[in-house]
Amino acid sequence: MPVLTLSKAINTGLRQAMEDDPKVVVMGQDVGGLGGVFRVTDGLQKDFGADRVIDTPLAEASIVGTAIGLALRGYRPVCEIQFDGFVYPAFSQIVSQLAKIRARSGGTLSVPVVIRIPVGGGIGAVEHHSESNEAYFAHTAGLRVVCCSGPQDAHWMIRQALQGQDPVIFYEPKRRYWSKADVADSARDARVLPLHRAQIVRPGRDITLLTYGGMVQTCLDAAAAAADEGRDIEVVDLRTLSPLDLDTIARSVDKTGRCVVAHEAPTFAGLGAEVGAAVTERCFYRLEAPVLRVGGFNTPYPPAKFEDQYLPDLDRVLDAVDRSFAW
Amino acid sequence: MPVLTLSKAINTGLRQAMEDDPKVVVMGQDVGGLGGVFRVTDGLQKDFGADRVIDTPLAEASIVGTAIGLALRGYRPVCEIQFDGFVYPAFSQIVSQLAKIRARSGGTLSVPVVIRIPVGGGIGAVEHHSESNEAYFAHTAGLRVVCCSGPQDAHWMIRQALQGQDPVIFYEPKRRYWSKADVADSARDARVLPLHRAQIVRPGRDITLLTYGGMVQTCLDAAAAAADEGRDIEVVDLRTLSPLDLDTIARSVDKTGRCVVAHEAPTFAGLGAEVGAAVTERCFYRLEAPVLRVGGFNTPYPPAKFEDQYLPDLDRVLDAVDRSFAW
Amino acid sequence: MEPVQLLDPDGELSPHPRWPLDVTPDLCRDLFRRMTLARCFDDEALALQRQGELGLWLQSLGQEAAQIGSMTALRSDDYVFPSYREHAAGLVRGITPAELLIQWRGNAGSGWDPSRYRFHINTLVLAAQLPHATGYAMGVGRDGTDEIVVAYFGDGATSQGEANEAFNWAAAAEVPLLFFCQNNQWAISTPTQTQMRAPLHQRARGFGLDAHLVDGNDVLAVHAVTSAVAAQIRGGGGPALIEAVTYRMAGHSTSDDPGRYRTPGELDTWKDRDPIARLEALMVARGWLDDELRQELAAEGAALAAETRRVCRELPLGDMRALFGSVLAEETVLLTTERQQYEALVASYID
Amino acid sequence: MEPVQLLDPDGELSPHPRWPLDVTPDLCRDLFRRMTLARCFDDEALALQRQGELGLWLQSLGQEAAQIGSMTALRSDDYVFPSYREHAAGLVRGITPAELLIQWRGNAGSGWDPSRYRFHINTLVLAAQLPHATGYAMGVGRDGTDEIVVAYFGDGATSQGEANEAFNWAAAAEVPLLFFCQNNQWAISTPTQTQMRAPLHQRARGFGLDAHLVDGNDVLAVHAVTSAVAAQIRGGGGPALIEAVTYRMAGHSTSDDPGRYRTPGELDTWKDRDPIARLEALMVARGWLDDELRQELAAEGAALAAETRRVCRELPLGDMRALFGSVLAEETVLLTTERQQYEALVASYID
Ligand SMILES: Cc1ncc(C[n+]2csc(CCOP(=O)(O)OP(=O)(O)O)c2C)c(N)n1
Ligand SMILES: Cc1ncc(C[n+]2csc(CCOP(=O)(O)OP(=O)(O)O)c2C)c(N)n1
Ligand SMILES: [Mg+2]
Ligand SMILES: [Mg+2]
Repeated sequence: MPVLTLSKAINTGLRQAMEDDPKVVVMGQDVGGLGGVFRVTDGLQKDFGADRVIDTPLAEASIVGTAIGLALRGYRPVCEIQFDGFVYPAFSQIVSQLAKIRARSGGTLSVPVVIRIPVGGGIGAVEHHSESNEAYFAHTAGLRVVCCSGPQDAHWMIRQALQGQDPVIFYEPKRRYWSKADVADSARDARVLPLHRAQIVRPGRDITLLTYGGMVQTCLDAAAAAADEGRDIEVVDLRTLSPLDLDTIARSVDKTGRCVVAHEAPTFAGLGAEVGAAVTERCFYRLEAPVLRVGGFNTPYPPAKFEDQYLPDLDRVLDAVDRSFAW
Repeated sequence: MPVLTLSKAINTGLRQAMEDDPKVVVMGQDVGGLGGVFRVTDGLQKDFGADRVIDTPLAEASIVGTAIGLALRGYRPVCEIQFDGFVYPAFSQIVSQLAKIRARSGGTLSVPVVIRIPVGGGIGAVEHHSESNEAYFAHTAGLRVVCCSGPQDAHWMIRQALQGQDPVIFYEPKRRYWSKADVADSARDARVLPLHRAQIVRPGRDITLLTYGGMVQTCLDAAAAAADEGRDIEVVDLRTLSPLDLDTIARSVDKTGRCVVAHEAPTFAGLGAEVGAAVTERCFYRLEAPVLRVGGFNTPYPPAKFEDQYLPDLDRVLDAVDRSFAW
Repeated sequence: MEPVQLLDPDGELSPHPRWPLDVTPDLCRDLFRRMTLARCFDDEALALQRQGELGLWLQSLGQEAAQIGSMTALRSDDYVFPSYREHAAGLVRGITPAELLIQWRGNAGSGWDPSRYRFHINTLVLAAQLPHATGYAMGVGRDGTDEIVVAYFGDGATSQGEANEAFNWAAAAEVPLLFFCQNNQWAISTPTQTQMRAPLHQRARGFGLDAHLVDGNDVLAVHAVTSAVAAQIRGGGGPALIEAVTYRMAGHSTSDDPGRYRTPGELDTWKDRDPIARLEALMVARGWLDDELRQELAAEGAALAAETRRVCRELPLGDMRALFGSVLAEETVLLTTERQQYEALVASYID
Repeated sequence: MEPVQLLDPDGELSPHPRWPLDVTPDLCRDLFRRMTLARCFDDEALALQRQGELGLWLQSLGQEAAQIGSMTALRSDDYVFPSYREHAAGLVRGITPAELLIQWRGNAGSGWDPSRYRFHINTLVLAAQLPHATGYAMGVGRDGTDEIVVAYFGDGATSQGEANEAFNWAAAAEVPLLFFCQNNQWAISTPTQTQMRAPLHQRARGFGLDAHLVDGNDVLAVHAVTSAVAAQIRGGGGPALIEAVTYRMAGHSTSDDPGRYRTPGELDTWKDRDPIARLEALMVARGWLDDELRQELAAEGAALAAETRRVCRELPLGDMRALFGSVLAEETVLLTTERQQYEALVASYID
């Protein structure tokens, strides 16, 4: 495949899924003629029709709720939530219905709904447009939660999400929508990993840096900078947030003996807490310092002019790395 | 004061707050004539009138939303959410409005809304009536989250919650509503702690057992059982979930060197993860075993006949204690 | 606007020009039988709860006509989304007492296979099933088949955002969906006038739904109106709403104490409008209800009650371990670990 | 039902029996001046965004009559809940350009003191302000004062559950609240007919709200209807809704590309209904708009534009450290720790 932007990589992934499975329908606000505010569904309505690419009324609870109904009828809806901060009106449908219907039916009912959420900050947006709410859904039993960080994963992960029988919260890092990379054109390509596998995106000996989504690039940059100072950081892209791929994670920490986890969301009760607690249980005797967390501050996401200070950057990541070594 | 049930202790706390402050209004489903399904507001409408004890339409989003409006107007609403599983329709109002209005207004606007939520299992209820969703709100910057475990705290904590300027999520453990205890009748009574203070409810030397709400009694029972085997467990009632009282917690773990955290909610990305990660950072060199977590399984809350197996009981708590010592 | 009524509280039948119904002995006997048996079942379930055999029970007492009059007007392949009080409706589809009771005994999350009965599992989160029904109906429309979808809900549920989103969405998308509201006057202790200022059928019309008000205690009126409206939806007429005026003759649930908020007098007024007595009066007057049929029904009712009691006590209790495998299509490593820890712990008790 | 109109697109004035208005030169000059200046401000803000001085801008272009006609009909102590496009409305209350711009420059979460202007901060989560307005109005009712509360929102927001919950709640609780919908035909790329099947004013009546449809590009009609409805609410008449038919002449926001979903022809039709040109035609015909006034206004507009540009560039940027103290009334230990770590890190860069 040619080099694609992350936005286009999902677009082609959706297109492929729609061609492979006539039951796949895309729905959300402005996903049709406009192609979505991030153009992820660009051209799909033109090619698959308004019955399969549905411009919905402006009601998130019902976007998810009707998707559940469509899934019960045998369809595979992919819902687009326009921005992370607007998924909350659908929270009850996601947490009490989507996540629980299988268990409530004793495992007999499947509701394979995929909810796409452009996530995180870094694009200078106004309030409610830069939220990182993955911890809410990771804590919700009955959901699978994944987050892509680049075009290759974005394309294949959305296709994999549309092949399973479970609901999937699919995060797309806004600030990476326009970053480009080559995308494998066959599922047999070695770069195509299983959906619930973490990936070592930069091998290293000295310390494990766990992250996902928009922060992966930040952490790679940090690792590059640290390398100049002779510090060899292993960067792991979690990719799957629920379930976590603890085997890959623990293997890395057992090797390095140190661990920092970085994400955009506030650290308090964030996903980094789970990662830290789990890693500590798995690698207790091996850890030379506690798992340190770098994240957004425990405040609402700030106005755009402050986001560079709010979002963990190279300096804050390396500061945590330094603190780990100084422990 | 006489011995009161937890339900009655909150009832008298609300009554006192309403007498002290004419701006306090109680609102929710069936809180008036019925006095709430758990009778927490029993008699209040009779004595304070339908303008201050408001039977609302059946719409949680608007119960919280109108409470925000009332708070902006200078009132102090106390919202009752009938059962934990029904707070989700109000999630957007709580997370995007209630929690953020102060920050969005640069710290100038106060919305002192208290949201009372009967929480957790153990009463043989049907689906959605036994949820433990504190982690969602603890992860939400801009909220204070507390959980009482007995009548004394219930009475004073609700009064303290109604004195601050911030939104408070106030959890009431359903299965303890009818447990009785003596309640201090003066704020100067030594038993009346600040709202955001954890409490050592059973001092011990060997290991720290952190918990809150309905699990406090379970953990005290576990401690008593362990005592027979000569194991001295210190039980700490967290009381405040956000912010956490890490000083009290760390002091205890520094003393014992071991820590188990127990709650009803699923452990994955639950509050125990935050406690574990934070304690590990604070007490790294002192810990002789990783902080172990005991919680509900990572499944939706099961049908009533299974809740005894689902909820962490004395055996599962002690099993974790044993594993900690065996580490 | 007066609710559509064919049969008045005294059993007087007066045909309605707009809602014709061929009132045959067989139709009346069938409806009478179903309502009588539903009530026997409901009574027995109540008794079972009082004796501790069920954790909770929400009676359909008084709402038999609304549920049975409407369900019998549907085609067997029309897909139904109940709320949680639709036992009488479920019986019409042949759902067994055991299947209806197991959730309330606390043995399982739900009791029956929705695809088998074309009757979805209960939804206890108020109004949450209305967007589901709307989406399911979108699917029916896309499949081009001629089933319709029916969603039951109560007066209180109509205050929920999701209910109104569904009214609006269904109208805008013109899906084959019938919203059926049982306005039983109460939402636990909250009367309808606290929920809304204008009647629901008026609100529904405001959304662009075809809406009708019917005497929900008149099984013939409910049957006639639902039959006609269902046919209209099936014919491509778009979504509609029926508001059935009825009454919750029991408490909200076995945990409720209605004495705290409503007068005995109110209950008495509604007892005079009892849906079963009303049809009985008509049948007696027409000589459609002889002793033989009465005895037959009494026997059938007693058998159903006995059967209900028997199966309730024998309801299977699954294995906790199955829970871990019912969360996701494939058990995750975390779930497997937890299951194994759980199994090990249980095993450790044995020795 | 035809929207109430006093002034047709060509500036022909025809009095409306039901909605009397004393159309004086002063009234027209005041409304014309406000609309003209609001558009100057809007144009300048757009230019500033294009030049990178603002992160985002949502134009009120074309909606000046709806906002100004209604705001000028309120009492200065009536409390207003805007959505996010109500710049013209804010100007009526004297909110300054700097205060209106700072949020969009990204320097602050909101720009003005709501208690000072009786104009709440913007709410960007669609319809979330409607329950707030309902609750605020409950408070007004309890305080027994005679202000009313007004909430602005768009056509798209009406699909949200919270909007409909508020319509229902406000009607049931009979609070002194005016819902004001600017139906500008679009919600980003979604046309009104995708949102709803029946017009909003009809839906509102279904909830039991007194509802009216008005030509939102006719500032005199909006002013007349809002004045009368506000008086009625103030007099204890209960909540009401006004649907103003207008048009979003610009894209949804500066990030939007309307060319993708609407035709130039559509825009042209609406340009012929421009709210300012229409009033201008009337004033010219009546000789109420002489060159002197035109020059005066041109100068005032140019001054406002210059002022807007100047203050925008000089908008203060607070200190990141203040963020930690703005989350809760008292900074928690966690926030203090984070602030100190942050300060230490910043300090470490300096040396
Ligand atoms: C979202 C939500 N909030 C609250 C409840 C608690 N609750 C259960 S039934 C009920 C009353 C429902 O009344 P109505 O809709 O009229 O149905 P009915 O019980 O009268 O059949 C309430 C408040 C719930 N189940 N779901
Ligand atoms: C709950 C929610 N969902 C989605 C959005 C994204 N969004 C912002 S404005 C908008 C369109 C709103 O249209 P309308 O209500 O008609 O107001 P208008 O912009 O036309 O003034 C959308 C979808 C949002 N702000 N809030
Ligand atoms: Mg009811
Ligand atoms: Mg609009």
